Amino acid sequence: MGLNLKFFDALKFLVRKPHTVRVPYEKKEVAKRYRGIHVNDWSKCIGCGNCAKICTCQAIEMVEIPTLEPKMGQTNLRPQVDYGRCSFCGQCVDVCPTGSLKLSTEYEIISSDVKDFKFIPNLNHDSGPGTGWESDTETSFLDFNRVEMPERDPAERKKDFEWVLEGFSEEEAIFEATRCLGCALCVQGCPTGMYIPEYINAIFHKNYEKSVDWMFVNNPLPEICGTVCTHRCEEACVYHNRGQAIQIRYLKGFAAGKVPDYEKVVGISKKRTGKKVALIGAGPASLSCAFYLRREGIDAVIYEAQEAPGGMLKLGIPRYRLPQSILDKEIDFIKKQGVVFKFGTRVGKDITFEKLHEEYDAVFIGTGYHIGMTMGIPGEEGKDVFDAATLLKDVSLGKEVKIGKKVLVIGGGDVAMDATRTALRLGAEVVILSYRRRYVDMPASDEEKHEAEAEGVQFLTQTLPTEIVRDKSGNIVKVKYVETEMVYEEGAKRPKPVPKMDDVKEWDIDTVIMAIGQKPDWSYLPEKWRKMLKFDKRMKNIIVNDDMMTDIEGVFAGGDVVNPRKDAISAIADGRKAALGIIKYLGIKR
Amino acid sequence: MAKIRDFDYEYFIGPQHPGATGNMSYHVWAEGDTIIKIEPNLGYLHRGFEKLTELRHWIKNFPLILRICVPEPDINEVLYAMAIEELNEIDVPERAQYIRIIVLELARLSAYLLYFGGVAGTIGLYTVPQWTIGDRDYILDLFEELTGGRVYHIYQTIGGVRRDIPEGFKERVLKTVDYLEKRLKDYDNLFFQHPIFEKRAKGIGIVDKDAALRFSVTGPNLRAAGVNYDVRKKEPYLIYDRFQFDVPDMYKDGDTYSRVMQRRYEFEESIKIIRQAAADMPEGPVNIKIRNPFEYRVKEGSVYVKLESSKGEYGFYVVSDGGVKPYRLHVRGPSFSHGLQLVRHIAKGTNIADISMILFSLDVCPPDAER
Amino acid sequence: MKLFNFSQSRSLWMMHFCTGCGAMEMPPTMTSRFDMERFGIIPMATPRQSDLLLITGYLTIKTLKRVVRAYEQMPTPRYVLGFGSCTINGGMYWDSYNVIKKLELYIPVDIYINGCMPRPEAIIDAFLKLREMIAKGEANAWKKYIENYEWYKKNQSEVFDVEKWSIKNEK
Amino acid sequence: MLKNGVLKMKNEEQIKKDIETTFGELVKVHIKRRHRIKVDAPKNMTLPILAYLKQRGFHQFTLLTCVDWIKKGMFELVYNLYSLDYNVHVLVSTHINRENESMPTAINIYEMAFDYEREIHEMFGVEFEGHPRLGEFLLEDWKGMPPMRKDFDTRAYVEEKFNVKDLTKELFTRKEQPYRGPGSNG
Repeated sequence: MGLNLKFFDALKFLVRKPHTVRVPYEKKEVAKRYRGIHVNDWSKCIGCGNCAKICTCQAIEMVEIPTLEPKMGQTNLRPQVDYGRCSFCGQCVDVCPTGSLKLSTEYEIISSDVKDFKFIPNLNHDSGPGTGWESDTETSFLDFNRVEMPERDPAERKKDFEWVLEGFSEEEAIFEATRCLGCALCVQGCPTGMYIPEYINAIFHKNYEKSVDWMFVNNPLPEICGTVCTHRCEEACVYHNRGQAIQIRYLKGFAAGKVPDYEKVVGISKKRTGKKVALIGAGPASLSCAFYLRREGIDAVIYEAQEAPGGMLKLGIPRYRLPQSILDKEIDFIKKQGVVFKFGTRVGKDITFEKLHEEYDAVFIGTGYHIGMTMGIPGEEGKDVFDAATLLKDVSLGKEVKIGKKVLVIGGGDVAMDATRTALRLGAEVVILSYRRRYVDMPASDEEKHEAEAEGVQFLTQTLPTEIVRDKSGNIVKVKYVETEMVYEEGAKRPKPVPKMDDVKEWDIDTVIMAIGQKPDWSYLPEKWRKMLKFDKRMKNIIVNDDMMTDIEGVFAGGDVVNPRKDAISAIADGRKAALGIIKYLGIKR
Repeated sequence: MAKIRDFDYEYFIGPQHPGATGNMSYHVWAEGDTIIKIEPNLGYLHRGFEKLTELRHWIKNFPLILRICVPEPDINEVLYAMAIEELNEIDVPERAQYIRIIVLELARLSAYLLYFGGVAGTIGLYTVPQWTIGDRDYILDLFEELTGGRVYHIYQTIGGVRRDIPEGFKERVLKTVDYLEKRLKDYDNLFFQHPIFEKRAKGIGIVDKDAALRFSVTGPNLRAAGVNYDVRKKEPYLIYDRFQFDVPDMYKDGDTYSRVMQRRYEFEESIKIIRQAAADMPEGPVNIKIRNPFEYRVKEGSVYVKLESSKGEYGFYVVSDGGVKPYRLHVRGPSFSHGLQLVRHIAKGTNIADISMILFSLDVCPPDAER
Repeated sequence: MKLFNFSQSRSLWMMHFCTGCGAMEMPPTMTSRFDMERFGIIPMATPRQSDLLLITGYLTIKTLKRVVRAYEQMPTPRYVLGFGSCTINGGMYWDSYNVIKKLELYIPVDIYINGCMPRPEAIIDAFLKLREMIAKGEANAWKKYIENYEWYKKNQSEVFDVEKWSIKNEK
Repeated sequence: MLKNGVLKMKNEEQIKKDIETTFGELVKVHIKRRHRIKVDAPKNMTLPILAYLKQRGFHQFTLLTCVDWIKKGMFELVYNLYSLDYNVHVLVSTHINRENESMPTAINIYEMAFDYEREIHEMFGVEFEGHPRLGEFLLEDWKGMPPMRKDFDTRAYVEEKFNVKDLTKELFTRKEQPYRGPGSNG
């Protein structure tokens, strides 16, 4: 009986449509997420090689593409995939920091030739956005969010000159150091080419001594750089493409801070060669140069016009950004190496340049840009108008500086930010920052802008002061200004600010600080020597060769007077390069 | 190749799939058509997984480890993730746990469908594999949609799953399990109540309770012998303790028929679990960030984790020395117990014609025994 | 000859020696969902009656010995289809001590499919391509085996002891 | 998994107490978590413990594995037993010297140890005294060092045996410069 029913049951299959997918006449749609053949968007790919590193089958090989130019944060390598190895797991996609790599929904390579299974993926097999195995910042293995540096409360910190940052805790530092993939693209961003992956890895292993040891290879001021560096490395970091770069700078500062005595790690050179070198200016370039000279047994004597070492590190950067303790620690260690400092000795006045050149085996010029420029608008002659460089220098040296309650700072660079925040700390109630271009055009780093804003600085962009109005007794009462508009010109890289001269407005101001740039001081060089040096077109920078030697035999130069980047880390890089050049010039074997 | 010595035969079954989902051969000595001795001969699929895992970072082992068991790869991934999570004391997000349950149970369904087809194939009911394996493809379609791969999913990661479920996926899962439940009735007519099957399978290849315990048999084979042991109930891993399901216990004979029917009823229970998991699934994240795959470390220690696969208790013994790579990983495949020692015991005295059905009904998977 | 090739291509009996993971996609290909019998391809249990040898994935050294033996038993013309990455360059098991890396060193291969493992659609496409090649008379890898027999034997003997295995020359 | 830790572990404590009282101080018993007990035993105590546990109802020989502690020069053998009644896994671990030390076979207590011991013998080269057939198991015609030992380099082996190149080379590494101390590096 049961069997009979089953017979009828079977009848229903007569009319049912067969579920066979009649490939190839009928296509079965592949799932959206299917992991097929690789697609690589070369415009996004930076050739960091993380895909090759994670591949469990060693299917990915990084091959050099001769037609590509390596750029900052980018190599000319591109992944080549061997489908004789690939297992289509998609981990390369999930680890790709830029999101250039994906697996498409195409899956077929059928061939009799083994060679067809190995190629460099590009957009050829792309199945379109939203299909295939893609990875965004959420689904990636990587964490695109950095550990933010803890800061003091803006309302509190603007009252004093103490350090605004609180520093990482060990836990935070190691958590951040974990993110480093070791791809070393950041090294290209660093002027002095520090061993960033190595020292971050040492931090990850809590081996701070090893970490500092790596830093000293090409930077004798690691903790200073770990506090105030312009961190170009972070712009080259692979995370920077889609998220926040690793806190390379603060990690460096953290590790250096964990080692109280560098002597134990780096040691003090006992070498003596009898050669001696004079260095003009005690800024980062000279410090770095002197350190590496002393490491090779060359006596280094630094001539400095001021009474304190550090150059712009000391005089330009306010103490709330770079505490005195850090400066002391690092410069003392350089002193310990046997570098001689002659403070209060202005070359050209207290000792002539010729004498230095005669007495010493080589001379290094690291005088920097320390003369502040002014705008040249009516009313700027007189009291209560400062240039930022002088103001910051006086504050740093502990001189008494009096400013008013309503301060106008002109400029948009880092120095301008320093000036605004210093003004706040000097007791100003209202600080206005005037900049002629847009907010995004400001050369100051984002974090300094944010910090200044948090402390209450008002940003008035696209404004141009035209006149400082004084009352009869000479006090400033007003500043007249006009607004500007941004005009794009054919062929120009960025829009130009054009002032709208017919609409003049005013601010109530009693102090003006101009932070519109600095220039070098060549007064110590006699005319004869100055002619022998070769300058660039704008008569600002000295041109040097690969060993940092100027056109005068035995005279080397570095820092702001040479390189256009004008930051501490470039100066340190120059100093080190010059030291190596001097060592080579003096014929000392290393 | 058979050598004739008087009335004894000596020959190999295999290595061409001797009623097992993989290459493996059984060296058989027979008298007439009665087997007097059987000796498993392995090594056709030994790839040295345990060695390979020691050479790779923790995360890199996910694409590798699941290849141990081809019919049901997900268990390997989940177990490996579970081992790491236990050693590192990671709390897996709720949603990921539910997704894992759905994946595991779908994998069990697909493995059982393959099993039904295989058993039926060994006794000549060739329509059954056409149906079951055809229907299994719908589960593979679901997997493809969810994980991006048909068979090898590589979907698990440390602390969760790699992607969230796509939109409308739950509905499609429910639709597919509804369909499969309906199809079970067709299978009943075609296979489970088929007189040929009943005649061929009843009383054949008996693994009684004593033998099952003696040879450390686990899983459905043990349950078909009347021992109610299911890891999901005894030591609930993931979140199995939240679901209402039964472990069928109406079959106690331990013969081939019981083993097949045991799985047929477990099939229904799995569908129940999937429905509950789909209904209860909370919103939220599906994984944790491991931050740096190349520096991911697992705390020093050793752990034995196990779960209930379609073939029995599947276990990983993982040793970590605190480094970026596993120090040792031992895979305890269920087939190591019921595919080797048990077969030596039960095959004696059986008919040659039945041996491949018996082997298939045990669900021997050589890859998990050999690795 | 053309007619012969054409007929050959329309009825491929494949030696069902499923060796690795790739075997897992064969059941769906063979059964109702994709149904490769539409193309006259059916599995065959003995090498002596089959035309097509599928190497569905990795081969351990122990399996390779059986594969070579099976291959040599097959009548010519015989075709070999390499499935998945493992047969091309070792695939997942590129550093495994027990798995061979390049199949073409040991037996000649007519056509490869990539994938780990290949989808049924890709398998069917590969069958169709092979059919086309046979019809055109291009699938001649088996001739290579006879011509370069010594070379193949040398490669085989590097990974296993041929003497002990006594594989007979079936030329 | 963590939540299991807070539940009462009656069975586990009972077994721990029993083993400790039966075998004395030489045997160290740790409850690792719920359902898992690890027993560290000296070599000569291992088999008696297995026999004792079998008698206590630990019917399931879940696995036997070996860990190569190459730095210590030891093999760790782990016998994993399970009891349905107690619902507990006991992992009995013992250490033997890497070279020239054998272990008595457990097949007289647990039949299931037969194949496990064959595997361990083949993969690690551990000798099991009294085992009737320690021969080829998974590998065929294997010559040389057992592959699962830590000092067996599978990539070098593959390079030589299968004539493949560049396996040991990482395909992408940063060109690391030798570190020569501060200031001395160009």
